[in-house]
Amino acid sequence: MILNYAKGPFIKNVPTIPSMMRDVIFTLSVLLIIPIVQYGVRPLVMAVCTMFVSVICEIIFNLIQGNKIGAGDGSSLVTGLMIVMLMPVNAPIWLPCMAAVFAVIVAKMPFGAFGHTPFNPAAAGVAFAALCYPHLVFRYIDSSAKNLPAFGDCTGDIVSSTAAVLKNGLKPSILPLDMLWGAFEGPLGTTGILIICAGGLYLFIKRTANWEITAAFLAAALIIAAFWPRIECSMITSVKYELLSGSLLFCSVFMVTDPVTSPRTKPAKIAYGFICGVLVMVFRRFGAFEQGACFALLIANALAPQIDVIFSGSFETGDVLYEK
Amino acid sequence: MTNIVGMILTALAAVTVENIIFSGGIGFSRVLRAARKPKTLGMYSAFITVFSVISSVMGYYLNRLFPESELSPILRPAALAVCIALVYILAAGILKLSVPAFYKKYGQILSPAAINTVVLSMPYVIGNYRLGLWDAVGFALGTGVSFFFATVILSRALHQCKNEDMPNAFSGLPATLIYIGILSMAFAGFTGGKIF
Amino acid sequence: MKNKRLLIKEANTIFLNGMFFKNPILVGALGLYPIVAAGYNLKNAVELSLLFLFISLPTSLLFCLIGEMVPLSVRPGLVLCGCALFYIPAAWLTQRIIPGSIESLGMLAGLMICNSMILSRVNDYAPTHIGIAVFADTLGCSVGFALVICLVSVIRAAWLKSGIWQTNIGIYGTGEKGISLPFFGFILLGFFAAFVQFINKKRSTKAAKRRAAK
Amino acid sequence: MKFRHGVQGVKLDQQKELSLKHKIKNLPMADELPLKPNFNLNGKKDYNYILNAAQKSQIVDEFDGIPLDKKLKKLRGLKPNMIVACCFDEDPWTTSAMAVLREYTAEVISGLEYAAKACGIKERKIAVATKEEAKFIKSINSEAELILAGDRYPARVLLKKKLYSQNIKAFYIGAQACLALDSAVKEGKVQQDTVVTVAGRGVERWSNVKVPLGTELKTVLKFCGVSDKTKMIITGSSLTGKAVLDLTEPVTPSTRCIIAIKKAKKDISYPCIGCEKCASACVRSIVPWKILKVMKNKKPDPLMLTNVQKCIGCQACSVVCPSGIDLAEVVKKAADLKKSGDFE
Repeated sequence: MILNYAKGPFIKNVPTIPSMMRDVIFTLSVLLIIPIVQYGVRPLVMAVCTMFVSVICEIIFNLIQGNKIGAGDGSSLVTGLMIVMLMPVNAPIWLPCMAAVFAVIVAKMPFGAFGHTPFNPAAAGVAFAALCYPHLVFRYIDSSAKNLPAFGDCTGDIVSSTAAVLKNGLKPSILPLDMLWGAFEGPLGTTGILIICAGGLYLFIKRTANWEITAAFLAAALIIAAFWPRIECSMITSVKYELLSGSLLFCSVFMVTDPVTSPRTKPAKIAYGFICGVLVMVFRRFGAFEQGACFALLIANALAPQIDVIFSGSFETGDVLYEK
Repeated sequence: MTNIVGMILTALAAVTVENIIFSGGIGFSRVLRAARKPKTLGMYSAFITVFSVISSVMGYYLNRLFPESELSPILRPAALAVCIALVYILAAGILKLSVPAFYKKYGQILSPAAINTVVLSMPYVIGNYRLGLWDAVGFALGTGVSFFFATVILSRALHQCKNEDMPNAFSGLPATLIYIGILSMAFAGFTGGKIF
Repeated sequence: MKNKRLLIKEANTIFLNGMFFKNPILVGALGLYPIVAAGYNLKNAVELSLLFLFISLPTSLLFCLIGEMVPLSVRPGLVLCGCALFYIPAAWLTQRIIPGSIESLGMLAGLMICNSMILSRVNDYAPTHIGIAVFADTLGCSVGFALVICLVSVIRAAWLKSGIWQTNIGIYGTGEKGISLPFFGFILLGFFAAFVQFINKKRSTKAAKRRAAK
Repeated sequence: MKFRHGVQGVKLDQQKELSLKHKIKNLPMADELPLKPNFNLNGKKDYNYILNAAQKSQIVDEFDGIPLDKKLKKLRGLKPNMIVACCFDEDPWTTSAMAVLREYTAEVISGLEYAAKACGIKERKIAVATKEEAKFIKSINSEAELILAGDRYPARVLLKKKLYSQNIKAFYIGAQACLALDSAVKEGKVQQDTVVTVAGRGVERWSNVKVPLGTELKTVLKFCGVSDKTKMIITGSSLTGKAVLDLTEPVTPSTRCIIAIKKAKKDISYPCIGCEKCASACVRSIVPWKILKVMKNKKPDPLMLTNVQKCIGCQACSVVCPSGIDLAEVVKKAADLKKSGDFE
């Protein structure tokens, strides 16, 4: 018997970072099931390629930097998977891969990798793709299309998504209740409303994500959708369409709750969620694109340290604060 | 009344949708410098606002003064710059003589606040958007506010962009530039590419 | 004789510093606007580089002569006046070399007057240094500016695949192509700045080693 | 606008069932250990008698390692208004106090009564962890006056805080000290053994063992069937205890548990992700992540290190940190820095 020495504590409480990453990857993978059943193997190919590319980018950057390549924390896998979820299924495979390259090389590694990123890398990657190739990112194939090719271009009717219809000030033709099952046009992982809710519940119960941020985010979106509807309809209808269309719900569960880029104290988290929700709705109304969640999230990320400081009761624009 | 409402709306637009600092990338060398000295940050933004308002009003009349001609793109900027320079010298003189204590404290930020791309770009922006006088003032006020936001955000970001886990080459300014780039990208989502 | 050689060596160092090692754009974050906004095709880049040289050279030489006579509080105003004054011949000259350039640049050309790089060089550096140093520094900065803006614009133009030397397409390029937006300029500048910082760190460690060896 | 957390402490994964399943086993006395003779005391069982008995029997409180007679003497001066016997185990693996209470309920109660008499306190309570445990004890002995400590770590401090907020000045005594005091007063026995929990993946039979004081650790481990693949032996507590390298170390009253671990601890740590879990775990209102941030500066500002001197080293923050940062160590360093006054 050879005994080792170590310092206490000798036990570890869950969640740990690897377990959190596992949870998120697991819930995101569950979201892939509906698209795979619906469209064939293409979503899976996209996800695998993007995750592979993001991991490779991280490794290359580490090599250049001269760091040891450890087991990794899996955060780049999460980033890659999230990017795929926000892309249409008929996007060319290189598009999510490019977004992942941007996310890892520009938004993540220069700031010191996981734990130091000031912006959510996935949001940055998707925003970049949306700005550079808006005609590819916001182009959705008809949801009745079956057996899409795994790699090649998709041929099929191009229809406008519910979010785009709303953006144009029209009422979508699909019923809100039908939207729950995810059979409508939109980014790949964001249409399975029920699965997103279940996944969110799972993450909240496992304490991997904070429910406060999500709640505040949805509350803000709900209030704005109810009182300042974009389309001519009743309050409830507007709320249903606004919350269920586009990437809003997905972002509220998976992206806004990212602990690295959100503020730390509880009241600050609530304020952050609220501000983020308001920004998303502002982007939906005044922005150039049908989906503004990623852009709104980036701005909210930049505000997060400021919100934290305001709520810790030490807001001052003096030297003392900034030197710390 | 409608003028005032229009002015406020234009100011709001200048902070969000038509943010020339973030989505236009104008004046970031000044924003960075202001962010490094958080103590004078508020006054810096106030100066910027005042000078922007002066410049936009001046630009409004100057735009009418110079008719479109072959020489106007050469002469108009020069005339504008000279006017701004005169305004600055006037302001510095008045402040120095009337409130010397104030001038001693904030004198060194007066010149960068008066003479910079943000202030000088006002007449062009107004010309591009074809704003009326009130809207021009509103736009200048909004730009001052967004300058303040930009400096406050960046003053925090400067610390985030310097930690021991990040690659040596990126620590400090390079990371800050990337930070600004990503933030600017977020604001570009408002306009979708078309700025003017 | 020896003095002269030393002077040339010094001037050479100043030039190299301005061009690369202490590039005001990449190390001091000065004058970012023209690069991020206009650096999306080579034509813009060359025009702005010329304009930069034509404005900064006479202005800094002028203020090298008279700078110290002007009180500090008035000097920035006079510098701006000087820049505005020299902008007129500079713009005319650029227009001559590349016809139609100033019109197509629009506000970008006009805003070169208050480029913070020119202003800070003229305001702070020129009055306190001798003529040859100021000359070398201005030349170095101009070359550095040209280098950075050309590199940025070549990368963006290559990505856009629409020809390196094309006519202007609005102040910020086209809306369809996100690469021509300012944000991408900032990101590219960030990576360039990282490269310069990397080289500088390497140099300083080497110098420290050499000193230790002695 | 400072926000106070409602719930403090950590809920740990409990591993108690296995060792509580069996009764306390007796480990035979090793031959080389001297048998301590009984003592005789005469007179009424009053304050002096109990104190003398405590002194003669050399009882040591298992929670803090202080001799019981000194503790009782000090107490008489302080005049608290409640005495609490700690019959719960904060540590998720240890069950020695619970097992003692379950098996010797009457003795613990009477020992507590003697202790209360010794320092003139009327109110006495037995603290147990959960409601289920309280029910179980009530079913054994309905006379026991119970109080709940909760199952969040560190339970002792949380109980203290709870009582303090009710304006009760309480005093705490270990379950095994109560038991030993009872047998000392009644039979004049010297404290000769202590109940130790042996647990962990490295042993076959998880159990509570009554071990003679001074027995070597390896004897106890052998008794419970230790595996050869054991990588680490921990005594005291799985949170604040220490790893043992020398198995000839004797068992003392404050040993309380011996844990054999098969997997060596991996020291992987990630950067702080700002989850605030450490702040809500801390019972002393320290905000460890803030301390970490300040301590990462080249010149930490002592004014920013709030409350660090109050740290009791319970390790709750380190346990709960998902990034695996040793926050307790950081706080300790910060406290040392603040104490040393090594700053301008």
